[in-house]
Amino acid sequence: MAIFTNAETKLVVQGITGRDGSFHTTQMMEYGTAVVAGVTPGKGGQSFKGPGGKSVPIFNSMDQAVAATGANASVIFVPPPFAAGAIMEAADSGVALVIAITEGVPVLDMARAHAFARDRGARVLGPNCPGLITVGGAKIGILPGSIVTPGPVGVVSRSGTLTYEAVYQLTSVGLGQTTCVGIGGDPLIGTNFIDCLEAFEADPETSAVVMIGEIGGTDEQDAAAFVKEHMSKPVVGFIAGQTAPPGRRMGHAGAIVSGAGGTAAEKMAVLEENGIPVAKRPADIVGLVREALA
Amino acid sequence: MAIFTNAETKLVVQGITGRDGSFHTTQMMEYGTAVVAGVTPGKGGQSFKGPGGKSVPIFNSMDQAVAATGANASVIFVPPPFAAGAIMEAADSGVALVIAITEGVPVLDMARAHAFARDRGARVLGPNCPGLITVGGAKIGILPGSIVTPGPVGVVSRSGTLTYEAVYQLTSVGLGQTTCVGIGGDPLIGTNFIDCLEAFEADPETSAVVMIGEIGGTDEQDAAAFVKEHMSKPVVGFIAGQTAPPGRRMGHAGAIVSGAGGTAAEKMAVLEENGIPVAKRPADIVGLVREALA
Amino acid sequence: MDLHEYQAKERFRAAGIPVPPGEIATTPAGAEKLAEDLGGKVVVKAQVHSGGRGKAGGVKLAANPAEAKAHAAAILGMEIKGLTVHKVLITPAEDIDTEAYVGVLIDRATQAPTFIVSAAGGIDIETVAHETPEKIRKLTVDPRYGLLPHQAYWLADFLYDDPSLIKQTTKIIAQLYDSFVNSGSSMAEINPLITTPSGEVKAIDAKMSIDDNELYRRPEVAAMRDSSSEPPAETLAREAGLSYVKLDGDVGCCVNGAGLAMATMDLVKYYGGAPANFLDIGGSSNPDKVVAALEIITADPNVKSILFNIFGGITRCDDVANGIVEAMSRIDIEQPIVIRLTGTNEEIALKILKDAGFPAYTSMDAVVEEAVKLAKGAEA
Amino acid sequence: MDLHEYQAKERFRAAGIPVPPGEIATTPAGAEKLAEDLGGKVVVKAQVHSGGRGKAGGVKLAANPAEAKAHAAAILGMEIKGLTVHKVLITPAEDIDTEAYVGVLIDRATQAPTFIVSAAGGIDIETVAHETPEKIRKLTVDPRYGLLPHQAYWLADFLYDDPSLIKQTTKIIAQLYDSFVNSGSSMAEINPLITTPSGEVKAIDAKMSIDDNELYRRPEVAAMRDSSSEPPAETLAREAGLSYVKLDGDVGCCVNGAGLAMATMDLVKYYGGAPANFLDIGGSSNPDKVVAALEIITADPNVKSILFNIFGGITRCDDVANGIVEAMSRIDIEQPIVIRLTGTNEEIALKILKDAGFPAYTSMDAVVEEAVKLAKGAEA
Repeated sequence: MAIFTNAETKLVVQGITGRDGSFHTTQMMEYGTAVVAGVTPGKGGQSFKGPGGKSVPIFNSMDQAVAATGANASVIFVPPPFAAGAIMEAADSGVALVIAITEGVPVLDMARAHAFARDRGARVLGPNCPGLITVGGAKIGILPGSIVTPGPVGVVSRSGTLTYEAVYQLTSVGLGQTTCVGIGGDPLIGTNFIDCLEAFEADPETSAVVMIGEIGGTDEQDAAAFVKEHMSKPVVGFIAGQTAPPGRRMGHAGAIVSGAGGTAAEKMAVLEENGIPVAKRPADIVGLVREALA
Repeated sequence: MAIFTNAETKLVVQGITGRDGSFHTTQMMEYGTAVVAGVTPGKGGQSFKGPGGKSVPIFNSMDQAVAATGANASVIFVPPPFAAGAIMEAADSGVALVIAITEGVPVLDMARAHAFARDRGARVLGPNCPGLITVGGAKIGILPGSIVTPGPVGVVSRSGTLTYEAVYQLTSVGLGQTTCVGIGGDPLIGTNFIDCLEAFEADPETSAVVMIGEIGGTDEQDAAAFVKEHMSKPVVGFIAGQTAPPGRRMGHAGAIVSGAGGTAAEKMAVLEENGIPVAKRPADIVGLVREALA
Repeated sequence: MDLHEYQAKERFRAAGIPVPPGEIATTPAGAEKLAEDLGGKVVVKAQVHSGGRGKAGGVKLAANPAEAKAHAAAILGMEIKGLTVHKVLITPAEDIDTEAYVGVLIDRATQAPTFIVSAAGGIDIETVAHETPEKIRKLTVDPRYGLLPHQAYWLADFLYDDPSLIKQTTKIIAQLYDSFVNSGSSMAEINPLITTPSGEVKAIDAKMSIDDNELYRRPEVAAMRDSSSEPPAETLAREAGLSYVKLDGDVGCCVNGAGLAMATMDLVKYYGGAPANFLDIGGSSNPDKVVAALEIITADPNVKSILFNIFGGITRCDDVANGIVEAMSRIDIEQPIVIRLTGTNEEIALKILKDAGFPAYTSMDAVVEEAVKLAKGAEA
Repeated sequence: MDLHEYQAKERFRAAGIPVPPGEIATTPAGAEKLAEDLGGKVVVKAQVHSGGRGKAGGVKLAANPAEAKAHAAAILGMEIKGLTVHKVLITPAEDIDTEAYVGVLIDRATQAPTFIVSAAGGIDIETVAHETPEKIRKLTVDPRYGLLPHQAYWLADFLYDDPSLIKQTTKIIAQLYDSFVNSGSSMAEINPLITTPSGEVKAIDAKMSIDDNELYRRPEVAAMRDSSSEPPAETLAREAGLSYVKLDGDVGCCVNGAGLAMATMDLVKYYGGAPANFLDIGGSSNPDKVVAALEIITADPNVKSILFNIFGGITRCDDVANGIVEAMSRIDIEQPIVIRLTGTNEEIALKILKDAGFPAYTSMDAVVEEAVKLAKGAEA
């Protein structure tokens, strides 16, 4: 098993005919993800040519795709002006999991879209996230399938390539993963650290969790309190942005130290206080995980 | 007992210092209603002089009034531009019952206000309604206290003076009432016939119900189906507007026959089909109630 | 308040909906000139607040400006369901491939704006809904979110197969919703929404009803009221703060409260008469309102008798009685008047009325029966 | 994107918020003229995207136009936290009774716009929130409903006792929310919101940050960007589609991904060095982006060595390596460059780089250590 996805996951790709959507659909199918449908308004009735001669039907809308295929998850590659609408469409269609890869979605759009998804009972991952990969199962999003290997470690991160780095180092020493989740770097994200930690705690195959945070907000601090109170499994932390100056956005819209709050030093201290060993550099993650599993 | 109100009802009057608000506050207090607070923004700290030397504290806002007095119901006499806001303020303050007397509230404002009240779990009665009177208990709104008398009949109506007429005739022959509810003549009302019928069915003191409908919409038809399926107590009906021409609004914003739907004839037929005897004229209500109670 | 077609089209155009050009003419010569400007082949459309204009001969196709002039001459001044046509809209004749219906109104059951669309446009949507409900798609708009893009698409997708038509219509539906909300509307519809042989989607008829309760905050919409298009009595009633609807009978009714007013009309019929009107004077005992009500009722030449049915309620009956007596002293009325007054202080009220010489009753049935008898007596 | 005070005030004025008049001067003479127009006694305020203007001497009260001229002369050209002042706002000096704080921003925890108000205005709100949280009132706005009237009242009621001040402020708070939403803002604040001895409430300072993701649909806001007020390197980076933040160190960093870029900076410090910048080149292998990144990094005179840290991920490493090699062929660089490339096809990539003469690594630690050593060597 793993978190958020399983053997029953049937995926729709929203924006399947776009440049990113089509490229990553192929990647996901090559990894073995059950991509059952694509959605591009106006292209209903066409089909997407996947790897190995597989063909994916394209629909005009999520309701048509879900009605025809029984899909229960969607991944969103549509451009920013339409991304919040696509998330609401997905939530309205009844899928349980909506993974929004799109970067650059206006935050006020997301405030509404998140409220809508909550009203509809759908889990949103992202936006502006790399998605997730359940090792040996479904890969949804843009995480590279080549760097993971099966094993007992859950990984959750606000970052993309920094996650790859951490996973790559784990894999290179033989520490495999259950699920790797990128929750995204935006200020308003649908699934946060606590949601993932809770799921990893419940997942019988996960024995330890790596949590990769960064400056901005208090998600890591809240997660640390959650770990202390509710988790039996060991968690290892890393925080990026120790050298980031206050008041400046570091790439991610959410990665900004506002006034006195949200610094890396504060987060690292709070993690340690709550019993979460914090790696000083990415290369130290492997050692801490080994200790945790020992 | 009775419906929607009881001995624990503690009422706030929103717009207590206005012409209608102050007049009806006095009337309600004279009837015995526990008016515990008034709200008029900017007049907090003043007090309202009620009958018999009683004084009612005035607050700037509903949250202050509820915090200070433990009020659990409110009645709204504020002008139309502010009425939907007052309903949402009341629902937000935690009162369970919000009775909106104000006539002329824009319907799109009410669509939002009703959604908000549902989200907050507050019952709204009205707007554009005369309120309710629990005979011998609380009178909330503008129904004249002089025409009611205690007894076993519940009355629910979309109309004001037509309700007075029916209640007056019941009282004049000694058929007393439990609670008389005016649900209001607007297209979007918070509490409909079915809500009231359900409450009367559950109220041990009510033995029969008079339901006074009018043209427009399908509330009466829906109520008739409810009566047939869910009620053990007898219901007597009356429908106003048999002579109303199609497409014209008869005073109430909701009293309009649209195309083929919502005529009095249709409603009367549906009531009869569902076992509800329909009075041909107001004077026949008394006789039908007597038969029902026999 | 209903808008004329040309006014609804102005609102729609402002929201970006593709609506063909069109101008108003009030004379045949004006219609001819406009037809010339629009290229000759036009439609001449009566602007009245009434359905069934087409069947009544109020919509005509003109092949050239001379024909437009002739049609305008025939239509201007025409009566359609009691309303006189003062204006015609001159608009180019369009080539039509298909006709659909798109409308949005406030739905009581869901307490929200609700869209109805159908590919069977150009005809009465209620008939379609009743006889072939499978040709209708309905959508409730959650007022907390407004119309969402995928919902507009879902509606458009029901109407057409062609992606370009769906795309255009998705946009039009979103624009219609904006116009609906921004106009303070209770109903807005495009019927028909056409497609042309060149693949364009256009609104060639438009209807909009404004929620009267919105007018105070939408002066630009309130300014669209066209009093010339409604019966003068209704204009007077509105200005006096009364609800009045003219009917075809001969018993004038003056009642406080809409429900009681309807029940009074019904009781007139029950006793074999016919009500001349619906009139709700509200809860006030203000003599000015009573005077206005009586002026409106007596201006109707059909009225043979007048009945008051007042339930005192909170307002004290003696105040109302005094108001009626004072009002009566200010105008002359030929028709017999009978008055029923009951509720708080009714005894004092009845005495006031009797002293002033008016037949006064406490029973609704009695006063209605008497008013019907008086009207019949006047006929005989 | 941060707005200048005068720009935020324009947005606020458009929403109806009472903001005193004010104009921008770019020369001392212009400041003098504006001070004359405004009645003499004015405040001269540096327009830079930085807090702490007051402490830095960027805000001065002038008793007369001559003083305004002198202050403007001192302030124009001044550097505040590395930013040069090109504009001053000249605005009348106000009589102040009380100073409050009113702000709205996007709150991560509630995923909604959140208001913060405090009667302790004029000073840093975070300090107030931290030291005296009882002086703060917070309100989460449900994005499904927007700011409701009673919520605006609840906030205003926390600031004042006087009904007139509460009423004015309730309106200002509602207008601030409208301005926040209609500007596509992530933060809008009035600090201080003052009351005057005559009982008026006014916004005399204004801050607004725009969500960059909103700019595409708000051209009127996007047009407010003042490139002259930001370091030229950041303008270049933005135009090239790169995320760049200048820092004070000497190791230039070029990384793909924001999280990895931060971790790389941190690792530079871990090995005893100091990063010269944050720079995220994104996932592309486009040589143009690499060229732009190198131009920006090398324009910083502090930079002594340059390191690339690229995790191939979905993008193939050989593509990225080819991009780097091509970019290098297009510009001349004095500083030593070390490159780490790992992920898909890394062996091919390393060969490409070595063939082109660049030291190539697969370990992040090794490349960072080397870059720090090179920077220190250059110093020695």
